[in-house]
Amino acid sequence: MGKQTWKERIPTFASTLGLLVLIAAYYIIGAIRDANVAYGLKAVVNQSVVVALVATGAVFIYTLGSFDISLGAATGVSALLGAMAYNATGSLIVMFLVCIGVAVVIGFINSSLASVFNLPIFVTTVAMMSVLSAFMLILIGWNGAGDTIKVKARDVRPLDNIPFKVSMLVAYIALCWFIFTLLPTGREAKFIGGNPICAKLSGIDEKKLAIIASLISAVGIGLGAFLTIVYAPTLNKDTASSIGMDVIIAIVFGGMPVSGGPRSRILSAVVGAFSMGFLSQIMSMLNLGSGFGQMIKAAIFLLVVFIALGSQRSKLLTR
Amino acid sequence: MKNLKRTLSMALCLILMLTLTCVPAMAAGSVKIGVLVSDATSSEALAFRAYYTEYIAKAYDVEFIYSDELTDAAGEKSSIENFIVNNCKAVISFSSFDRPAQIEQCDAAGIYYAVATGTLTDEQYEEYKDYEYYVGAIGPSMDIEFQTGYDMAAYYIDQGVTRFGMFGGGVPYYVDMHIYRAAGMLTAMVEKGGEGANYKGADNAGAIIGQIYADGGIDTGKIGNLELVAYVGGYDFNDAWFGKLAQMVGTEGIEAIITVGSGVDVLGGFVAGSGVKLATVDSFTPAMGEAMDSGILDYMAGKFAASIGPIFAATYDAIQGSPIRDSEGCALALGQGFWVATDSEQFQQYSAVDSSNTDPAYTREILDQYAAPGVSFEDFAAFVSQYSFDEIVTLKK
Amino acid sequence: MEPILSVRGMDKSFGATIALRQVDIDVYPGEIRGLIGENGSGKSTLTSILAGIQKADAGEVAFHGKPWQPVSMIDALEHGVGMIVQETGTIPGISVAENLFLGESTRFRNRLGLVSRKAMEREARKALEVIHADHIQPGMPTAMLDLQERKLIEVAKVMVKKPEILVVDETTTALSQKGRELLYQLMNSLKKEGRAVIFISHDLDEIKQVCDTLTVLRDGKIITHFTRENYDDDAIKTSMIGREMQGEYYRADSVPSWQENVLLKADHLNGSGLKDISLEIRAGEILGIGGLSECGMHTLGKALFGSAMLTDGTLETEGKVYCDPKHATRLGVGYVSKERDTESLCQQASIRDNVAIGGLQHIQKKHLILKKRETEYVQKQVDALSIKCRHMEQPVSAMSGGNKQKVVFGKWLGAGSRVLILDCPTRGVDIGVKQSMYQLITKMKYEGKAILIISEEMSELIGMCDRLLVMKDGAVQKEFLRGQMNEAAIIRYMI
Amino acid sequence: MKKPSLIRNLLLSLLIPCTVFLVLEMIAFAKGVRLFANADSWKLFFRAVANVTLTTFALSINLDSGRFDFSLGAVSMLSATVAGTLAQQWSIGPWLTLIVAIAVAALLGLVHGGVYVLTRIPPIIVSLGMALFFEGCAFAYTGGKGVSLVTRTDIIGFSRIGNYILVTVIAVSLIVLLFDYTRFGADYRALLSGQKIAVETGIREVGNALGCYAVSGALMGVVGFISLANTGSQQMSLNFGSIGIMFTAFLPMFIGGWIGRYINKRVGIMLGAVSMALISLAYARFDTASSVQSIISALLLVLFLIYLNNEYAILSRFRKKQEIKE
Repeated sequence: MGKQTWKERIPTFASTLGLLVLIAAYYIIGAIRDANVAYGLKAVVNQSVVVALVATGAVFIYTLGSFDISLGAATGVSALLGAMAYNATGSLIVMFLVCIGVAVVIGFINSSLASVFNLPIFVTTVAMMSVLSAFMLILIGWNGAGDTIKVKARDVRPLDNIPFKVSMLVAYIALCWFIFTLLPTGREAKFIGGNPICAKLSGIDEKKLAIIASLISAVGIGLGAFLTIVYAPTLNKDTASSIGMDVIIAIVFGGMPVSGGPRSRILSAVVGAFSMGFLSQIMSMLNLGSGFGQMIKAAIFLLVVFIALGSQRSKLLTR
Repeated sequence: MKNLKRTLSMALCLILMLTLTCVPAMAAGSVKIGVLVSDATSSEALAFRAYYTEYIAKAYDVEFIYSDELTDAAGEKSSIENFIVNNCKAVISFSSFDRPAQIEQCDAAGIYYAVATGTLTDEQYEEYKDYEYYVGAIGPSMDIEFQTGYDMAAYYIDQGVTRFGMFGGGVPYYVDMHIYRAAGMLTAMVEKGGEGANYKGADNAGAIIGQIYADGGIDTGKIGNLELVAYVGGYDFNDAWFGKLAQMVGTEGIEAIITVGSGVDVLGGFVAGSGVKLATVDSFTPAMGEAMDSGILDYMAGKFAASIGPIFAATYDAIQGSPIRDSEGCALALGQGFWVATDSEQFQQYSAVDSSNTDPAYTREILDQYAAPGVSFEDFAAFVSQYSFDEIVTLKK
Repeated sequence: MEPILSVRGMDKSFGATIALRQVDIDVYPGEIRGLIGENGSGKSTLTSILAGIQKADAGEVAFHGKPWQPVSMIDALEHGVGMIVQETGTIPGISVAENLFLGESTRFRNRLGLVSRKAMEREARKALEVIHADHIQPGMPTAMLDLQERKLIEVAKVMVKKPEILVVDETTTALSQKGRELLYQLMNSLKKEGRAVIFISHDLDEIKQVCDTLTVLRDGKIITHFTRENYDDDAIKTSMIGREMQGEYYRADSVPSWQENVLLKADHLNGSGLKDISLEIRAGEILGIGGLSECGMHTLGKALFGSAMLTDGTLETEGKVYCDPKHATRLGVGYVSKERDTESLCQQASIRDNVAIGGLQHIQKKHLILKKRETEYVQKQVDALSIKCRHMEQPVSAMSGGNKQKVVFGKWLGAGSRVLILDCPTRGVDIGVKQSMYQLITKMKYEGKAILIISEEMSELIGMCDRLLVMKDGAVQKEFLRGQMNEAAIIRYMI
Repeated sequence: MKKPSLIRNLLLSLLIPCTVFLVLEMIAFAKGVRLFANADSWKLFFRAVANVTLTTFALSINLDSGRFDFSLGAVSMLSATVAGTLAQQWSIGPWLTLIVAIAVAALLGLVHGGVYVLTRIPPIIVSLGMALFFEGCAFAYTGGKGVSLVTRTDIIGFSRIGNYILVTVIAVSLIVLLFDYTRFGADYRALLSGQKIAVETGIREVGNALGCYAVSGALMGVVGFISLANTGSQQMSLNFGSIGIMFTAFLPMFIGGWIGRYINKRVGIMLGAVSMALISLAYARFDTASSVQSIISALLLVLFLIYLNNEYAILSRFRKKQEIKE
């Protein structure tokens, strides 16, 4: 039996290639603009790690063909409650557990709502997003210390270092990769994303997987929330609010189809998140101003997706 | 066909990258200063930005690198990281989610840090005043914010207005600046509302501020012989919210609407032709001028665009190696207030000085006296304190 | 006699696959031409080019001597070539009338330039009358009709244009006996009027009965032609698969046989149109279910796998009760759906993924799925079923129908299913592969598996089953044993 | 088959808006507030009807065909920005400005559709990119200033109940005509549920998709203009700040789909929008805090969806109970 040809593998590598191009561009522009590129790498890690964590977990949800827009708000609520727990107990471990626990509860509500009542998950998460954002405001009101909830910076500073964050990310990715490739869960999830009817008729329990997926992704959210506090211990109503959209962009940037299915990859999330990190460094070095900057960012995003799409074009318009 | 598409897209990608690298390469070389902003679109923010990027940048050969519109402390930290990557020599901050973190981050990285709007709290100042890289803060303190609100309400009460509407902007989000302005307004009403006037039982500034923080909002009702007949807060921009605003303007017997900010943007359309007086805190832009001309806007307190000139001068001094410190070697903490226009003529006068990109309120000639080595703290403090319109006009002469 | 249509040197390829090479064919007035060949031999490609669905890479087509280059199906139909496609050709979300005049709504513009529904429905009624299907309401949403009625709409749509050439691509599988007769009648009337019909079918008996001439295609080439006088099953089959058929086509024996133990037991299944169905399948037994396509047998297949909504009834295998596909799978029950592309396979996924998904618990070693073991597992199925592919990472979407079905079989066989529910297992599969599947099913029988075949092909049921249940309106009408089955008797219970 | 009577259909179509109205009136009565207290209430109501109806049309045109569109808000913002700026420069009146807004928005829709059709990137991703791009355009076009027309009394004067009704009626009629009585509509509906068959039959999908994006854009142009005329200003937003408007259209879309079983679907959407407008009015009249608003709205959305997706089960249980009673 033959092997896959190089050509057939291109779509798998296109996004990684995109990341490499961005890194190259980063170094070139950095050199021209006389930037501190070494520090920039640190900045990229700092700024991408939370998105990478949340997105890596979210790959499970996206693989199933679902679409979760409430991830940012969930991260925000977890972080706020984590911070409040820390302020109440003074224990980082409690804070960590609360972050994860809250995310798990939210994920469980999300997925069981969707699977018990057969709701379209996207709309469910739209509703969840507005509830969670409103809840953040309510939490800040309860906390009663102005517009923020604060953890003492010096208490979390020891954790605010690259090795800690990277090891957390690597550990989580390893866990996800393990579940995704070495356990049946990943295969089954991909199958559901590819053809839910066939998956059901092959004896796969869709509801169970939906719940597992949201629990795994909840762990990512919890870790993301924890690192959000570690990175910037002053939280407000908009904390982590951009993560929801960033995750979608990262996953797509990383070469995974938004519709999920067999072409889903765990590493898409990291590749995408870091691509975004480098892109945002490049944009900041170019100093183009908010409007033009965003236009070019959008154009590059579409271009990368277009190239990564490879030869998957049909006579019919994609839906 | 497919190959063509692919080559085309690759080529496009390459060209894009190349152009991207070439265009800004020319600008490299000058001193870079990072600017943190949590608001990129209000007219005040835009006026500030124009003053820096279109006047100061040319006059002093500095390049300002602006952050995105920040929404949280994590964004501030990321932006400062980006400034460090770009080898910025200093950061000027208009964003206040976590000031202490900003100061510490800049200090650790060895770049100067200055606050351009608002001030530190007293405890914060005590903690950071000795930091080598903390330049200081010039801008309205919370007291000045409070006073601005107070003056606005007092202006109308003195004119005999008794029924008020209020727009609270960021009050439901616990934005300090807005809460202090609102508290100032309520305090004026309590003080001038006659015997026994109080706001929900609170009858002094401290209690009122506490009450607002506790509620996350403001309640309508009688304050002595005055009455707050309507209140809207937040920036929801949905149908219900616009409805509330329209409803407020249409409230029976309402005479004036005092706002903590963005009054014309959110209420202008409703106030037009209604006869209700509108007061706000904003900036001296042509759009506001038109609103004042047409009678929509009745009272405006505003920071003039060049009011951020002195903090630049201080930062520039620091970069040049001679930071301005007070007699005890501490960082700057200087107050600066608003200009208030209550009629069109006055507004135009202010605006003429303020909106020019070639001859702003603080020109290079003026700033040069302070953006130079060896400026004494006393001289500088005196210069900053002369912020009123008349004083500046004198200065310019 | 001048041909209506003549094709010279037609080529067509999809990427690396060559679908047609140097095809020459003429279609004459007054003939019903059968087109026969294995899957992927190019029948549908050829006719779809003639009907304007796709374009040829090279070659010339002349229609009444003039160049024939239709831009779309509607364009082809307008100019004399109409096609009834193999798959569903109606759109569920719009009305019957709109389906009849799909793409032609501008014909019904009123004075204001708007499309008049009334006028459209009036025309639609006329069109349905042409084919004696006036029981269908033109204003009805198409989704509310059954498969047969929908197929009739397609027939009406084409017939109302009085095409010079009518292409019928495996339409009859969706039709009941009555529907088929109606279609044959229409074809004959076209023939009498000096028009022509191109008829594609996998059913050799049918094609022999209907067509005057037969053209055999293989690997995109025209192999030979037969006329009614020299029809010969073996010769036709040989020319189709390019070699002589080895061994038996169906089972060789003619006596029913099975082992003692019952592997699947269903008790009083009710709901989703089923009426109190009870049945048992024993090890080593092939049980057939026959009936008209809407008799409920396909639902029964789903129901036995636990995936139909039932109000009543129990299912058990080897004494263990199950109620949903998950349990069924775990207990060794496998189900091959009639809708292969949409229900049995994940199209974008590779052969590897599609085969392995059924047997993850077998591949697992200490709970882990290792690529090496997985490869071995899949390779075993690929070899055992001789699935044609370059490598197992190939997505199944690009494979032929027969090969796809082998992948589905591989999924269940690898999983070690003891009970197999096969719904139309050879649907759209060509003779060569069909034969190997029959051999496979026979082999499984002797391995002691319990097999249920649901089929619309009578000969297949008679040829393979130990026992046959005939269904009508959701209930079992009659049981036949191997050796007693005869087509006429069976049909009597079906209708 | 028995044809359901017209009256029954009408009654069922009005069921949701009337129930919403009655419930809200009851709450209002309990609170001692009047729902429709004055002209401002009516204005708010009709403006919300216009906004929600048009936005929901714009969303559902593409969403029904499986094309998610995150760029609706950005299109409305950019078109209002361009139209507002031109209104200022050319001193044109409200109606002309409205037409400019519609034209610009339709053009933006075409650009969006064009990118989609050319690149064949999944529509949801294209829409994300375009949302960012349009936001960036609007920001760059005005230098972040947005538009302020508060002194243009003629344009602000557009905000009248009569105009809102006019706009809604025209939009609903045009959309009904376009989607139910033209070739474009016939093709659209065919593509909706039978993409492959329709394309093979010879319906031009690309043209139809471009048309859908243009129409959807044009509708958002009207929405943009209504909001511009309402406040006299258009604020800028970046980083997906504009996508929120899409979420407001989900509930009316689902309600519209339900009502659509009994009456023309587009009219159903309008009735859904009426229900939403009543709720918005109630929020304003009862002075509901915005966090409470978002929680209530989200709950309503989820509850309605639960009903919609379990209707069969709920109804059959209900019927069983009735049978037992009888």
